[in-house]
Amino acid sequence: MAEQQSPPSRLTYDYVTRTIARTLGSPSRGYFVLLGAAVALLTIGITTLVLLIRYGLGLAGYSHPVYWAVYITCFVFWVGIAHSGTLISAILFLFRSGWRTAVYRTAEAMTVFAVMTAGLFPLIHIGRQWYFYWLIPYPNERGLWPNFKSPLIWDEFAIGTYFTVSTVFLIMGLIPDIAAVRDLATGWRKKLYQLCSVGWRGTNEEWRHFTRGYLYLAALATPLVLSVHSVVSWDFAMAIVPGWHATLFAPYFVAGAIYSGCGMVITLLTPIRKLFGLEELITVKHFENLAKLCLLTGSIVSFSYVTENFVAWFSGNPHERAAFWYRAFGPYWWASWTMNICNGLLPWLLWSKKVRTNITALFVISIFVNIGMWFERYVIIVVSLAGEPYTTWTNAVYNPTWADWGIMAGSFGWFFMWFLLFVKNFPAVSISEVKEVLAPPRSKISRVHA
Amino acid sequence: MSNSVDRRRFLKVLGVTGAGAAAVSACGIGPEPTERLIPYLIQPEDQIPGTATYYATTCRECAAGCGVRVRVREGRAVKLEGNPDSPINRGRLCARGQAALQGLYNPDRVAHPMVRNASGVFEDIDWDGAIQRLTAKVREAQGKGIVFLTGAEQSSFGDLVDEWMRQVGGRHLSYEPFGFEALRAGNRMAFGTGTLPTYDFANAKYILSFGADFLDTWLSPVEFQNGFSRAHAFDAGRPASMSKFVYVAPRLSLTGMNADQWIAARPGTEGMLALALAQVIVTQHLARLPTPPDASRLSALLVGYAPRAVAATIGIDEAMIVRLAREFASSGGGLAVAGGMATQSPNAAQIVAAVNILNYAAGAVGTLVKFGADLAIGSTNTFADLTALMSEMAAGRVALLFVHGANPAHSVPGAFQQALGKVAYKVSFSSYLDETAAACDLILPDHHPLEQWGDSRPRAGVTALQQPVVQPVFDTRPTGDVILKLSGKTGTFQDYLQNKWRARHATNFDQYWMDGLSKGGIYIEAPARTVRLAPTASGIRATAPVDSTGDEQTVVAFPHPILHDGRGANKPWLQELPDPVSKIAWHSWVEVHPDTAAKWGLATGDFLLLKSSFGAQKFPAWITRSVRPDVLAVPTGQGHTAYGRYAKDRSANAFELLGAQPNDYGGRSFTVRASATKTGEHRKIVTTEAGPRELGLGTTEVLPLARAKALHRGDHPFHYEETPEYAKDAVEWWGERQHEKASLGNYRGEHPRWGLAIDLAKCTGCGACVTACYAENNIATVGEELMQRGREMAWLRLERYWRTAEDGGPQGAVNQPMLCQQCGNAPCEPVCPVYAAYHTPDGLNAQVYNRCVGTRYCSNNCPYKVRFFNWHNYAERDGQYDAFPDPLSMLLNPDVTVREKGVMEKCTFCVQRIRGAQNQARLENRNVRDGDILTACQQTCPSDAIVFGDLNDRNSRVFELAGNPRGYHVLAGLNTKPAITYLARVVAQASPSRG
Amino acid sequence: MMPLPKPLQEIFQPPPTPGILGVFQYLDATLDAIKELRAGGHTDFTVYSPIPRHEIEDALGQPVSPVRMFTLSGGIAGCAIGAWLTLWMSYDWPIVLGGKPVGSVPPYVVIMFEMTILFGALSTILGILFNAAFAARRLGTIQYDPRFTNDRFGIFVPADARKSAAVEKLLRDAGAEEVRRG
Amino acid sequence: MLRPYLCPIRAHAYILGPSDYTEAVPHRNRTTDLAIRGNLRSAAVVVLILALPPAALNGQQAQPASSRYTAPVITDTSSLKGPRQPIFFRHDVHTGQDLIPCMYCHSSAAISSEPGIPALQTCIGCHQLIGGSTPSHQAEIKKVRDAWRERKPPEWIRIHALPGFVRFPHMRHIKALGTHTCVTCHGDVQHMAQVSQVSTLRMGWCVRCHIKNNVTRDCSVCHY
Repeated sequence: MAEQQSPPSRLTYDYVTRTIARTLGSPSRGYFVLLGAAVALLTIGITTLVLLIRYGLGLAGYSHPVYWAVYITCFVFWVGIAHSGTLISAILFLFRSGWRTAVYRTAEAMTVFAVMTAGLFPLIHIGRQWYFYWLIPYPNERGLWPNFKSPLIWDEFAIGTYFTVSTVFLIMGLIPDIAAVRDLATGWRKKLYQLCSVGWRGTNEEWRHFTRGYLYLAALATPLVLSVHSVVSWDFAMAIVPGWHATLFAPYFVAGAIYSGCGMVITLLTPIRKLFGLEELITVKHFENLAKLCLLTGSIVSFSYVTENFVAWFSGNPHERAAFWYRAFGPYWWASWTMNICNGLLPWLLWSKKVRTNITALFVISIFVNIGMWFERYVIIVVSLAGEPYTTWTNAVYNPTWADWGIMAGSFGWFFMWFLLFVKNFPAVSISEVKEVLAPPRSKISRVHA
Repeated sequence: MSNSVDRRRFLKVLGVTGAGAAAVSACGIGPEPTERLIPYLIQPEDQIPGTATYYATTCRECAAGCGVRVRVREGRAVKLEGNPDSPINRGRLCARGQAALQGLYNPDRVAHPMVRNASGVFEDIDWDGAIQRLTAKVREAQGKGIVFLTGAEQSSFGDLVDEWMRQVGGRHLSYEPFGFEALRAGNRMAFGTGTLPTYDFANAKYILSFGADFLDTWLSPVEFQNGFSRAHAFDAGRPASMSKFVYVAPRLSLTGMNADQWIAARPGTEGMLALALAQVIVTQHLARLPTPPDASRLSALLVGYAPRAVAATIGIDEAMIVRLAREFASSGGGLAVAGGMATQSPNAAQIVAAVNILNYAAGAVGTLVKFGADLAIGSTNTFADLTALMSEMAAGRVALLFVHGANPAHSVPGAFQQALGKVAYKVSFSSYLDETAAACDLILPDHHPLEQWGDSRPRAGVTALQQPVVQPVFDTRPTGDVILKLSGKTGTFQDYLQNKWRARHATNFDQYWMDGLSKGGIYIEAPARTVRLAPTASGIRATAPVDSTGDEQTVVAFPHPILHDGRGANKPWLQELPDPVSKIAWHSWVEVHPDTAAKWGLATGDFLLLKSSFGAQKFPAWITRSVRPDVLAVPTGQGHTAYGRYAKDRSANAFELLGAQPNDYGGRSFTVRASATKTGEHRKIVTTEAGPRELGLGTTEVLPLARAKALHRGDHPFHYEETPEYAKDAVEWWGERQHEKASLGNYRGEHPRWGLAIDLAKCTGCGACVTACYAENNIATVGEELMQRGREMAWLRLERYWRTAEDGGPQGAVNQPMLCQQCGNAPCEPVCPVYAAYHTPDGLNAQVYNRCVGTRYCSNNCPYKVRFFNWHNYAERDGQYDAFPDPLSMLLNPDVTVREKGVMEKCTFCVQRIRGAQNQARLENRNVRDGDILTACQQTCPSDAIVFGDLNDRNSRVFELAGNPRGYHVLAGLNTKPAITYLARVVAQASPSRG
Repeated sequence: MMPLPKPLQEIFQPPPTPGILGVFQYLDATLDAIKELRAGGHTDFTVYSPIPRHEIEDALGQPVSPVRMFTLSGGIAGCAIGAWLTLWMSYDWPIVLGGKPVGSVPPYVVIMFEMTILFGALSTILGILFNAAFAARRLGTIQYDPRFTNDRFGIFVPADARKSAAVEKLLRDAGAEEVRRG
Repeated sequence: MLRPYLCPIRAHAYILGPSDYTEAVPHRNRTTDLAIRGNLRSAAVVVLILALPPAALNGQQAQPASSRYTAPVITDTSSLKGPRQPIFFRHDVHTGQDLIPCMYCHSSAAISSEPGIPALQTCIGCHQLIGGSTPSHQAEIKKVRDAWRERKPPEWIRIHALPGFVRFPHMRHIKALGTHTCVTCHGDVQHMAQVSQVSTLRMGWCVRCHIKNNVTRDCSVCHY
């Protein structure tokens, strides 16, 4: 009887399951090339780190008074990347926006790995890396505790929480899907999935608790995602450095974070979609929605730029003015104008539906969004310090060295390594949730009967 | 290296085998060895473990002969401090004096006698062998010409040399690269005496310097700076506060930088100006005319120097001349000085003579210019004598040459080298392998002055005694002993010295001797000698030099204020201490006026090839308005071809440009004509000056004299001082917090609040405090490459901000010592995640090095940018960045932790001294008294600009100064509540314009 | 199945329960079956579905999951821990920083907030696992079909030999494409 | 490789006196203002020497004079705790049995941050006369005399060492607690045949005592 009652679209439950399960099939050579590249980058990073620890941070380009530079820039960059994931998975979940289902898994995985990456930087950039644990409140022989007034400790807690929560959130969402692939898999994979699926069978009891719990997790993750980047922004806003010390920072950073996050999602989804042939599931509509999100957040960011400068001028505070003048026309003009163009002007292309629906264009734009956002952090951190207008005597121009780039490369390697491993071993698109938005199979016959 | 000392042996010499090893290896990365404690055989009566002992001795870094106290801990000299008993430096010391320690513990010292073997390389030799060899040489050289070349030696050692030379039929020649021949010649012309008088700056009411850099290199800098600061400082209390200082020279030196007015007269016309001034004074009867014969002489020689006549030639307008003359005479205490190196043009003697005339006309001679207490350096041989010797040597009429305490091969490159080649046998007593020593056949390293007995007579009436304060570091021997041995005499130089002194004061000698030792010398007022115009005075003519022809430039070689003639070049402290004017460290430079630079398309850092008729050298350009457009200025001191790791092959040697011919007064000209060509090479100059301008955002404050005089206690002339409206309740809230604080844990009860007052009107920017800070706090020197990357660690830096006149040219500078302000609301504290930066009960902004993990957040949040990070392990033994290679590590202050890589460090008001004083006070059951604690910078400051004390003690000096209406807090608008009060610089101008 | 350690064994693989498993292709058919079963007085049957469907929940008429209690208590505990951590540790060794009070609440709010989220989330997870596992335990090991995670719905009705025939018929009528007895 | 050290230049690097030291005339002379400190010290020593007769010492000793402690005769030294010193110096004999106050040898402890270890001269002062009762004692004392003859002091092995970034001013503690309280940190030395470290000397240990005695816990008192 099946033929007469099959739903109109080819998108049957079975189709969905199999298409997504296919992405876990034996990897292509291209995949291994990518993975190899990632690992290579990671090795560079590790080597650099070892040298840093042995010979001291001096190997990097720091110069008085620029005491934070590329490492912290990367830290903020990666934390920013991390944000859209939770946004898409949690906030859009609460808003019940159906389109998220196809993309949220990728975004969420990205979140987890980005936070993992970001979390490394504070440890790398401190002078005595082997004492990083002094930042943790653990009972010790000396009877000393960390200083909870320090934004760095807030960071530690925020990032730590964010990592834990987003990880469990990801794993929770994965369980039914793992169960699904478990039932198709064979060999060691089956064993793995059996373990990961903690015996999920999709009974009504399981679904009942699962859906509730998932709802609450989303409800917790939503304020968390807003708090995390606010806390990161306070690393700067709490300081008295002109260019940092602004009440605007929290919303400004959050918006920027989501902006860069969406950019990164697009950057990641485009190839995945191609590689795994998920055009059916991840449609242009999804990209367009992401683009709209970019447009929104991007506009908030550019508005913040304007506000910053306006306030600097309007405040009449000579230090503030000097700082922003230096930012725009000082030795770092190139950096700040890269930032303004990539984050200020580029998103305006997205007003046109043509661009929004042209995936290649979106991909290119997303790359520039990432670059722009990296430079935003670079400008905020490095330029504000270099041009510190209080004691202009010490102003210095900072130039990154191989050590800076080495660690940065390493961070990309680290991130992509995990991400690639993930997409090959776990469903990169949520199986159950994609099904949820499909029409469930119904039988008119039985209705007639009834 | 041939003279490198193998560690075990050197440690044996020091006798710190075990502990030394432990200390030193703990610097590196690796397990701590078991320490061994080696007791004394006999407890020295004056050594207490863990407690410093001070010994009075004499600084021999230059001829000024300042008295110093050496701080000795467990047999190591760890710090030099001025000796308050000495009438010369009155307990103050300059950067070069501070760095004497690095001469003592210099890693490049000659560790043992060395002889040049057949193949021409040095090989070790034992002392007895060396002395036998030398005795033979002396015997065979007798009659064939023996010469003993020393530095300025007005001392028993000098006498010994004289005696010995007489004995062997040789002669003793003393040579100083900067011999002030012009000064002597000028005095001879004017007063018929070739001696150098002492100048009483302290009581001068108006100071007029014709290129005499009396604050940095002229005669006795510390003494003069001390005097100058008394005269020039602003003190509302005194009636004629702040005597005006006018500087006449082609370039602004450290001295000129402190002038109220800079007159960039054409080089060589200074004499004319002086005579013109004198002419005005005499013709307008501004001063009491001297008695008849002189009066007629005066008016006779002043004819033809009417301002109108000479104004054009000098290059300043007539009115100015007249005004100067009026001010000078009417001040009732005008002092004019001349004869600096930078102005030592061929007619320098005439200039000095002219200035003497001016002093004489104004009646300064005898009151402020005191003959009688003559300076020792005046009795060194002139440059002419040296050139004579050189020609003798070249002619092969010198068979045996001894060199001690002089390095002519560097200061007279080429010529002396060649002449040296002609000498049969050359013996050096140098303790370093400098250019001259490197060219000698036998090196018998002398003890460092801190290791040996000696004395020095820097000026008549002052006999400074010099005693060994530490065990010899290397296998060296006092040259005095060597000479005595060679001359067949018995006993050591110590006996010789004592006999000399006994001869001077036989009765109750022991008492006399002990007195001398404890005071650091015998000081008596030398009888003044009145001088009158000499008949020769009428011959004084001030002529303008011939105009420059062709595209040749006037190049002025000036003595480096810190490296001097180059003797300081192998001391990392001095290399890393930026030049007070250019703020350039580790290399030399050429000062070019922007206009000239524009003409040649020159940017700062572009190399300029200067080619004089004597030699050529390349210097990176430093574009500055502090030099005349038609003059290029280069510092001496760098460009060593030997002398050690810190000095060798560093930049260019300015002496190369100078001629080796004496000029008519037997001196050396330091201004030459040279062609300047752009080589196209470029380098990043190593400077601490990054932001060239002080934005006028409340960092430095300047008051016009009139305004300053009008101020009363309680006035607040600076708007940044007032708490902004919006901060009012914040301030109240802060008060409450302080209340809460006083009831908590360590903070319970009454505590002092340590504070500092820095008088910008006194600070000259000489940099002594910076080096003192390095010495006291074990601050690492990072070297040229890292300093270029802004990694220098100077906890205390001197920010030099030009004050520009209406014409845009600089009118001196404001020098601001910038160090940790120990804020009451320190922004650096709350951001530290591990409490490494926190507030102590006594108001210090402490930094716990061993707790620091190195997030560097504190530095970002410090508006004063006075926190410094250990980018590398500068204390790692033999590490790539080792800042204390043996035996330099021996001068590390045991009371201060040496910081590891990855920790933040900063000034804490010499907390180790505070704690030491508190411990001592506790032992004596009393409280710490005001003045018990001197921070290193305060202790050494020659102009007494820094005062430390307890701000909660209403009777303390610092409290009184903090209430001074000139006082302000840097960036007070940030409500950081600094503990350092700066007293605004006061300038003679009506409208102070800030650069 | 992989062998599990003893306690987990008890939780995840309790002894099998006899009963009947119906496999459905269509959602509405499944719903019909559920209605029928409940009408037939069956309470403790289990419904399998590849996705959560409200129709099923409604048909089953289950109470709201108790997980929210876990979330709430976890959150409160976290907040309390955060407060204790910051304030007690500040006063344990009072150190003054930048003229600020030793225990200043505003900055500590951040810590408290983060701890609230952290503990809330973790206890939620525990809640889900605990409840789900508890349910599984209560029902014992029951028949399962891999298709349930793909595109099939299923109903398992525990039934002894007496009732089984009736149940089987009921399921078939409701439109089960396959019925298994075990 | 990662063992971090703040480089300590030990505050207690004792150096050999110059070989030409004679008791009377120091060949160098202190500057006047520091004479006081020197006098303090010698004064301290003199007082302590005068205080030698046991009667005067009872106050200083931990135990009453009545139960006089006699140091055991030790045949097997291998079982003793602590490192083996070049000379088997018996603290228990010297301070426990003969009741010589600590300050007699470690005289600078009361006036300086460092306790100091006695110069060989101090040992010889007594051991010129005291040759030792048992053969083993005589053997050890002979080492002292030989060392004195060869002007070659023994190299003691350090037992109580603090990291280089910690300052421990002995005089403050003795001033506050009294000269007999060395035992609180150094343990019951007067009954130790061979001295070994008894307290951890770690920060928590210091801090606990400071809390107990209600004295400052300010970091910059010890760390700078």
